[in-house]
Amino acid sequence: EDKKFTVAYIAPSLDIDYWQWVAHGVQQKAKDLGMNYVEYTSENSPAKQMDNARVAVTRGVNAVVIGPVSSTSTPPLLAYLAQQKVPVAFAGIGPQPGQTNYTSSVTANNYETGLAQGKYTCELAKERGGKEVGMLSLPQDRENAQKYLKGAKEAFQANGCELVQMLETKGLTINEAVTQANDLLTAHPNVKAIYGMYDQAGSGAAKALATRGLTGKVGVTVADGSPTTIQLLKDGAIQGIFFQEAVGQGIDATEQVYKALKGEKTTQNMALVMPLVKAADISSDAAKKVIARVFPQ
Amino acid sequence: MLDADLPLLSVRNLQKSFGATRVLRGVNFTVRAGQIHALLGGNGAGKSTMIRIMTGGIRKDDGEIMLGSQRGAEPKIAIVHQELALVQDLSVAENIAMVHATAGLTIVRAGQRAELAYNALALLDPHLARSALHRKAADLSMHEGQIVEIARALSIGADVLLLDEPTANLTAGETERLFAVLRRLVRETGIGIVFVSHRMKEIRQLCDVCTIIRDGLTVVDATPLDSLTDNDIMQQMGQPGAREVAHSRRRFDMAEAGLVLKGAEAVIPIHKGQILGLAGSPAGPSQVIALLNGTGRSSSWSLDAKGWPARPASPRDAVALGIGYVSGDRRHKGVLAQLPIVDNVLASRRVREKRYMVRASERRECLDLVHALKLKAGSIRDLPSTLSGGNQQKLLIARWLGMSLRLVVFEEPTRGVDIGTKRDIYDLIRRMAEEGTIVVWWSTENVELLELCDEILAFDTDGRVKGLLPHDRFNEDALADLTGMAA
Amino acid sequence: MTSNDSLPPAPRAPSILSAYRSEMAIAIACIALLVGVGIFVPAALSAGNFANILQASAPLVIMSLGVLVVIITGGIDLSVGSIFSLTGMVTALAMANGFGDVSASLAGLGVGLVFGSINGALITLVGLAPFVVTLITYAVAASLAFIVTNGRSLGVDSPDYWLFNSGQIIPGLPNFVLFCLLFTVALEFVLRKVTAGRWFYSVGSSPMAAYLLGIPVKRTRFAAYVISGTMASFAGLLTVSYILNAEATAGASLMLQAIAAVVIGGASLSGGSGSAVGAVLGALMITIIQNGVNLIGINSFWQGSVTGLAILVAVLIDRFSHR
Amino acid sequence: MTSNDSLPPAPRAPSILSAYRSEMAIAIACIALLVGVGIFVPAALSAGNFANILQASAPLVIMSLGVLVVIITGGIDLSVGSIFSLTGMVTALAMANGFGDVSASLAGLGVGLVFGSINGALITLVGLAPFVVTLITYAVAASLAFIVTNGRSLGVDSPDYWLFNSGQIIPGLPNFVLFCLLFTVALEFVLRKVTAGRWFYSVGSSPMAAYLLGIPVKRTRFAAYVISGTMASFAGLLTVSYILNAEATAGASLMLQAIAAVVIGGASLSGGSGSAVGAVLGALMITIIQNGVNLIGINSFWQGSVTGLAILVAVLIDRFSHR
Ligand SMILES: Nc1ncnc2c1ncn2[C@@H]1O[C@H](COP(=O)(O)OP(=O)(O)OP(=O)(O)O)[C@@H](O)[C@H]1O
Ligand SMILES: Nc1ncnc2c1ncn2[C@@H]1O[C@H](COP(=O)(O)OP(=O)(O)OP(=O)(O)O)[C@@H](O)[C@H]1O
Ligand SMILES: [Mg+2]
Ligand SMILES: [Mg+2]
Repeated sequence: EDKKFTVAYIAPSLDIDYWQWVAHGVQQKAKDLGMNYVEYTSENSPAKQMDNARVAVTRGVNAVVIGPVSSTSTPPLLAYLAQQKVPVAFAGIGPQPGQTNYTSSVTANNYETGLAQGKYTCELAKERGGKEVGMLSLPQDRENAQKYLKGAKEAFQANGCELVQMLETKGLTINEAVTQANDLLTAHPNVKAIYGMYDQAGSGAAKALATRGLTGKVGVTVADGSPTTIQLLKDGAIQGIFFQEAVGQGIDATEQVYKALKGEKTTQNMALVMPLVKAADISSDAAKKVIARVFPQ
Repeated sequence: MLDADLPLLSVRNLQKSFGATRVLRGVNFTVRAGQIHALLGGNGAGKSTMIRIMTGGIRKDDGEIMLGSQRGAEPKIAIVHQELALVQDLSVAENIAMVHATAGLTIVRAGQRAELAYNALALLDPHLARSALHRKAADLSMHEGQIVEIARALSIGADVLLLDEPTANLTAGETERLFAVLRRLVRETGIGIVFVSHRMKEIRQLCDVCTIIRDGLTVVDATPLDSLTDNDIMQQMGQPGAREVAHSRRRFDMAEAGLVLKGAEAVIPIHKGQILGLAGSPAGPSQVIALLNGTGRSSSWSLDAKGWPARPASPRDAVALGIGYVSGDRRHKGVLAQLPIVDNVLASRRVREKRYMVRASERRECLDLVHALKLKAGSIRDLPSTLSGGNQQKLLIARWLGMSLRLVVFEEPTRGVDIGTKRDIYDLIRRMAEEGTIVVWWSTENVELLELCDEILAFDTDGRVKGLLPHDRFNEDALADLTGMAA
Repeated sequence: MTSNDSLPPAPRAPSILSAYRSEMAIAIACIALLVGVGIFVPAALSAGNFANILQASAPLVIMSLGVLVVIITGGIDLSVGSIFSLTGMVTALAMANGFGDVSASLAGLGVGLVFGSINGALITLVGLAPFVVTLITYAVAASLAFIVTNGRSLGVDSPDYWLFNSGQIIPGLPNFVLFCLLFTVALEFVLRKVTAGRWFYSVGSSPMAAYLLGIPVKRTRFAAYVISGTMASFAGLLTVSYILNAEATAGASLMLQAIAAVVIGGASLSGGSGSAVGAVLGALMITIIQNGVNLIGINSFWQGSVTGLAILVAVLIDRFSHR
Repeated sequence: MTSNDSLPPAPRAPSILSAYRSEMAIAIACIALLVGVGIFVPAALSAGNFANILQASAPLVIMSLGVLVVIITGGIDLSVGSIFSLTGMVTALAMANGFGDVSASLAGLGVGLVFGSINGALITLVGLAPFVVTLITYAVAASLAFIVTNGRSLGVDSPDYWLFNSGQIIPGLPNFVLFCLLFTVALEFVLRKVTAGRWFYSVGSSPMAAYLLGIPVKRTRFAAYVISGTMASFAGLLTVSYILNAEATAGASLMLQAIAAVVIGGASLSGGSGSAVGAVLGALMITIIQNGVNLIGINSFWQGSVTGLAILVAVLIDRFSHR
């Protein structure tokens, strides 16, 4: 090769670690493949996202990996990148249904995960002698949050649990989640399990339970996974983590655009399942392999 | 007692420029113990600038400031600024006590503070001392604020008192009381006082010597006032001398329909082209003014005139009816501080004449007005804050010149204006009247009213109407008696 | 003595150039920034990148013009970002419910009109502080942006709606540029040459003096908030037409940027000063900085610092060039 | 003029009760809100929920007190949220690098001290507008919070660090409550009874007059920003000690809340007024509203609207009770 390819990663925001881990995956893989790497942030604004894509093209990047602000924000972006003949892969959040002019979409299967996590949360509640569950949710303006919720609700219903309260965060911080978990437990003292839809929600719920002496007496499940929640899982403050492979999504998406640049065959839709890891299994080799694809070690 | 010749504070060859404007070009000035020293000069001569340099308020460009004191140490200096320096959100007591606590980490004792403030105020105005200690400064009228400020300066126990137009906001009675206090202070403690004023009568009443600055230089240096005639002084200030021929009294047309001012105690017909003076402390006149300028929705006065409502509902209504208004409180009620001179001058025209667009001809219009008033400014794009007080005042009057107005309300329009300018303003007011505009004019300077008005409506200190003086009964003592301001 | 020889020199009438001195300084700073970036990334000076910058700045330019008017009156408008977002949601929702492009856009503009009027009414009629009132409408409009679609982002299906932003009423000149030019020229004209425009400054400078001069203080301030809200809505429409998508969080970062643009443009937050040209240049400068940061490929974490420091340099230059 | 022996003594100062009238109104509104929520969710009036509210409000209370000082001087501090975040990151990072609890906390407090000093210096020495300066430091500090740990959140391993927030120096009184009480009482005392405290009001009310009176205007304003920054840092420490975890975005939502708290507490953004007790009550009211919204289970999309409208009601009541 005479010329090095450049891949750009466009993150929706810097609010949560998750997108930084995806970035890490993209960067890692780009290095392995001998590509240059640049990154942009859209600050949750679709206009900024579009501007980022245009700047990337101006700068001469060859491929784009993107976590879009929302699925619906993608059509003009895809049209533009297609016109510029830049291969694009999604990581974390996919394109709007019906779109086809992209290379690949690597996402978690949020609906299936919602089902599984709902089922497991309900089990935890029943083990603890109740059927009321609470939820600390991502903002419901996000597609993935809506899918998680849909799956979880179906699972609760199917398994005989009652979702007595769902609180959405705005700031995605542990501090906010602690306050919400406290409020949830005050309003609904009979809640026996809490479904945390994002990593900080799990940490927050565990913290609130610890200060009330309820650790283990109220079950906690969490999606995403991080060093913090893994520690909490080991300590028994959380009963299960549904790992979302942030780094893995970055790696896979980068691999797909690289293949497209090389003219190799690509896979358009990759919906990754989110494996559940319980406290007992956290030190297993299988779990370690999963975690390696979750956050940078 | 004191060494009467001891220089307490002096400046040599003081220089100061603002941008390209050289304000002070080498001023000399000395304050001595036991002296009341008049500092004179036209508007913009640099008096306030010099005073503020002496107290460290602004930096000098060049020159020397020398301090001496009969007590050996640096003299304590107290200053009354031309523009009121009261902290609006604090109480009167606190405003006075503030200057006594110079260390930040001292604890405020409310009782002590009130006592201090009370004693300071009682010296000048026992009534105010009893009623106003806990009022916010923002709620004070301008002349109450002025008294508080003077009281504060006196309470410091300074060796040098710098009073920059302290009487501009005072009534004759209040001025009398202030002078008595100042004379006693000088006699008993031997301090030095610098007094700035544009009122010749007051200067002669109070001061021993005078210094005159003009074009940034000292032209008269600490000369006894007795050795100078009024004409000498004005000449040195570069002001036109008093006119030999008093304006012949113009007669206004008694037949021409004007309007009728109706109050609880009096019904006063005013004729077209008449100048009606309002005399007395603010309580009474302010009611009439509020009625006329549209801010007195609950004023006890009302109007009776063909085609006019009983009360203009708002200033806009008043302007639409053809009522102009000029206040001496230029900072709050007058200038548009951040707009250039041209907008300041034309704002009223645009409203009154419903000009929807800013016309190119307005620049010419503004230049003419500014020129006609001999307004001292660099450019019509300058901001009013760069003008001296008197020039700002002219700006406000310029707003209403040459417009078809039915009535103009002047609220102490010559406050802080130098003698020459004052004459210009009198002329302007006369000319407005001659063109048929009714002039209602409140002044605390009775001499001024007597010189200019056709009739004077006098109020006592509680705001009650004391009577209407027709021109043929004009007499200084009678007016002083009526307004309760007899010396 | 004759009084005439003591006449002061006649004040000068100023030149237009001197009136725009500080705007020129910002323009030069913008060019310097662009050239500086161009040294690292030559593509920064390409026509394509100029197009990027114009497109990226258009909503901010228009929003800043509205905010400028409020700031001239001595007020502040924190609600513009939320109005921007809500406008997009309402417009997209209206389209999704079968409204045509025009009627849906008018519904969107209605958001700014209504919220601007609420701001104006609470500030002038009730007498509440602008910061408080617009903080409240900021929160309410932001929350409504989620409520109207239950938090979902909405795509715009109408095939021609992009023409509003990128079509060319004047051939060769994309509409978004046309709108920016139009609004800037119109506002600059109003602010300088229309009596009511001068009232904004009067009210911001000395409300009491303005009131006594017969200037309709309340109406003027009211108008400022309505203009600000409506411009924010227009900016929102422009973005929807560009992205063909509406997002509840779309405008979140714009409010502080718009205020910063106005301030960089030379307006004082205490009111009474500022110009449309200045505000536009301020908005352009912010966009150029962000564009440069992206082009050079500065790590996202550093972007806030770089933007912040660039604004600091801009205001410092302005500060010292005025001394 | 004769002596004043015959004059009656000076009038007495207004009573303390009347001085705290508007604070009482807010306190009553807080209680009314709590009781209102209690009708729907009886648990709202439980001791446990009061503990929730106190714990949730503690950082906001402390941050609001700092912001209050700045607002009294007629300024504004937009940087407090970012300082809060950065403090947490620096403290946790210091601990991760082997610093002890105390030295790491001091390093964290240093963030507020340094940024407060930068704010103060740029505002007083250079003469830039507070809004602009603190907007810049807001951006820079927020960006640094990501940079210091390369965007990672950090846990705190030190086993005793929670004692700082939840330990009990005075048995039965958790430290976070103690700190809130201490700061409130101390600040209220300084603001009312110490000369320098009165300077804050003087500078905010009439800066020119304050200057002419010989009040050290610059030093006073400088001090206000240092206090504000340091209090924000302290609030950040308190949160880290509670959560035992530091995140770069932890304080993002706090800045507007703190300003809202101060305003609800009766301070005017044009300076010269406000009290520590009022600001604390304002912070409590915001927390109580959020707590109520959560307890009742109102959809979080509505939270902004509900909070906004509650603030509106608070300021309206304040407005009309003052007429
Ligand atoms: N901050 C400033 N910037 C520019 N020019 C100024 C400033 N302050 C004062 N000047 C100018 O300095 C000159 C002297 O002003 P100063 O206020 O000292 O006059 P003064 O003698 O006190 O007049 P007056 O009798 O009207 O009070 C005036 O021409 C004024 O325009
Ligand atoms: N009596 C008064 N004295 C001083 N200031 C006042 C007075 N009345 C009103 N104001 C101030 O002037 C402002 C304008 O008041 P006004 O009612 O004249 O507004 P307006 O613009 O004429 O209203 P509109 O356009 O609805 O007729 C008010 O916001 C208030 O702050
Ligand atoms: Mg003067
Ligand atoms: Mg009106």
